[in-house]
Amino acid sequence: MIGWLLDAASWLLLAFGSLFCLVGSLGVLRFPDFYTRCHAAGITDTFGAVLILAGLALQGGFSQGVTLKLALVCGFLLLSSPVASHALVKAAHAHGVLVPQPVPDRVSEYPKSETAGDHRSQER
Amino acid sequence: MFLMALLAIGASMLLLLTRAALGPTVFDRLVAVNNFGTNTVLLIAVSGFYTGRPDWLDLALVYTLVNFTGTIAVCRWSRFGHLSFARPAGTAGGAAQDGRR
Amino acid sequence: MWVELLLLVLVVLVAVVIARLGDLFAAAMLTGIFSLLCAGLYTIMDAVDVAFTEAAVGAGITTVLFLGALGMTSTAERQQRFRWRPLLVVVLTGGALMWGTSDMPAFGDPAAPIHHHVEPEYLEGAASDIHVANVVTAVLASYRGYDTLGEVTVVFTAAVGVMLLLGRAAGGAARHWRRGADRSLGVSEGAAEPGELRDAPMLMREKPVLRVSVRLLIPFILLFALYVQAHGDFGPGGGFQAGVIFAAGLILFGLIFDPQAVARVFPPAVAETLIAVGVLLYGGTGVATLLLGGKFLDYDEFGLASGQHYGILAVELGVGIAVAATMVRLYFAFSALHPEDVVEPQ
Amino acid sequence: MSAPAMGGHWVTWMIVLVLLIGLYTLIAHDNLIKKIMGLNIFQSAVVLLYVSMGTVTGGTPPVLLEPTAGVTEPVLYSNPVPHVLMLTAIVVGVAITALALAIVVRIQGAYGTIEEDEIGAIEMRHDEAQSRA
Repeated sequence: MIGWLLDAASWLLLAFGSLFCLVGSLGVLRFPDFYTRCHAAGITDTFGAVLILAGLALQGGFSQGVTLKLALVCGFLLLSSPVASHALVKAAHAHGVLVPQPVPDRVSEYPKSETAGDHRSQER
Repeated sequence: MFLMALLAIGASMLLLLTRAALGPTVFDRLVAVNNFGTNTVLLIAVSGFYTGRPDWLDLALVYTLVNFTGTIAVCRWSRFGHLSFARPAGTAGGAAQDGRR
Repeated sequence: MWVELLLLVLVVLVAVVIARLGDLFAAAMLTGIFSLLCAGLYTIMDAVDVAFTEAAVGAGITTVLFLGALGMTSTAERQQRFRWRPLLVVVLTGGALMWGTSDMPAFGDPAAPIHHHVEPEYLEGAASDIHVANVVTAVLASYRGYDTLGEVTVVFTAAVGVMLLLGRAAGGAARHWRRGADRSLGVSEGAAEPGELRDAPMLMREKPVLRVSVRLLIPFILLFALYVQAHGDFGPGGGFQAGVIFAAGLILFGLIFDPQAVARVFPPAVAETLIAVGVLLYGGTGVATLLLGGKFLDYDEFGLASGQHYGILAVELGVGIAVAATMVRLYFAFSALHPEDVVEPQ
Repeated sequence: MSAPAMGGHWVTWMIVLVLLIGLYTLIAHDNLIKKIMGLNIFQSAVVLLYVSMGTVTGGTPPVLLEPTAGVTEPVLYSNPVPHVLMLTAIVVGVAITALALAIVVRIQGAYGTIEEDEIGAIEMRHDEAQSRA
């Protein structure tokens, strides 16, 4: 019974983790400018990774150091990916990658051309 | 189930690769590359369970660390244009060009 | 099977993108992706040790080396026009390879001849003679110890070559290196001119987030490298991987702080010495077995019970030291750090 | 249809495709650093080929399992020999990449360019000037 519950929970976590990974990547591909893409990338780094690793931990049982290593991977990911994003955004900002202004309320109001490099040429 | 997770991760890799190929700025590519690394970590972790021997998580650990190193290296490079040592603010530049010696 | 297929398609796509990108900086970043994908494939194909090495080498060290070289040359590739003669050569090669490989045993066929020549001996011997669980380590350090000695020597030679080309002997060449003024980051004309930053160029070591988190990470990376070094007998790991991971930790330190900061804890001269020490430790183990009256690199001379363990330990340590020192020295060379640039902190 | 039904060689042929892309980059591009990237792709394809030959369907990585009680059937391991060869080849490959990049850096110092045809033109002019003198 308990084994069955653990299995179901881990499948659920894995499914949601995979879903979040897909959503995050879709955001990185489809969002209109650099900073929103960073935001989407954060979904994979946090929700996607943690849910998938948690699902695996339930599968691995609590033996043989598998769970410990999964926790280590999770910890390193949670430490390193925000720091990497931080460095990345700082570097981009220093190089003049700007947020398009003004930011529309609704997606439908976004300009049709949707790359970060383009917004400045539209201003001209 | 593991297979489904693997395929989902693979599909997200494909999406990220498209972004990395399209750009337009280097930083857009770098977001995609960094996220690609996270996805690879997850792929390795899941594939260990998929093949039935989940003792290779050391690998996923290495990926996390190395991916971080790579991202930091690219950030530093985009800052200074080289990997050499930087002068304090105001005297930006590297070691190589000013003929110290 | 489907996972392999998906990853292989991705590998092909990344290769095409790398080949077509005119911006070498972006292409260098994508080589990182390429190697991560390859490492994923190696894991799926059961080659965990290979994946381990590729992960440590490919995404970290290779990217750093390419970036270092790009900083000293230029990042823009001139527009490449299409050429039909190379394409013809490639198509002919491809045809020959496809024709040739169609006679090969199918992928994953357990009856393939490759699995019936020396492999069964190795698998049995690793358990009964060498008492090492990781057969790859057993073959690498014991059965084919000669090969590995050769490989370590090749790494040593390459390090010497790079030192001669970019080191002290290169003399004044360093002064003419470009400083990456033509950085093409793809940011369309905005606030920043190429090579000029919008805000004051704040150094990475002045950013608290980076400084603190990296200080937190680096001890773990170095410790992890030692774990990988020691764990090679029981699972994926060993000298090659551990050396690269150790070097990656130091390189991360150098990226956030300066190459000089690494040079203060690990001076170039020490790195140069350690490369030789590592190779000598490997060769010396072989000489020791000779002096004990056995054959070259026959570890049974160290005692029948656990002689193989001692031998593999010594040899792997030599590999680890040589590889780590080589990688750090290469990093110094490609960040234009010369031994005389090292200054003591005031 | 399962993937192996495609003749069993599809993995090899995909790897050959990667190898060919690397080869084309290596011989068709003028930029020396791009050439080295092509060389890297080529090398990875070779490693992939070797590793794919060592794979056994239903096999497990060649790290011996503890014998479990009650199981008498031998465990099927993948072939460790290609792994050993390729493990060292990767480290040697990065050393070769470093050496090649160092040579490219010196070429940049000597000629001011890393495009092969421009270097050729400079050499040609140099030779002509020497033969005139």
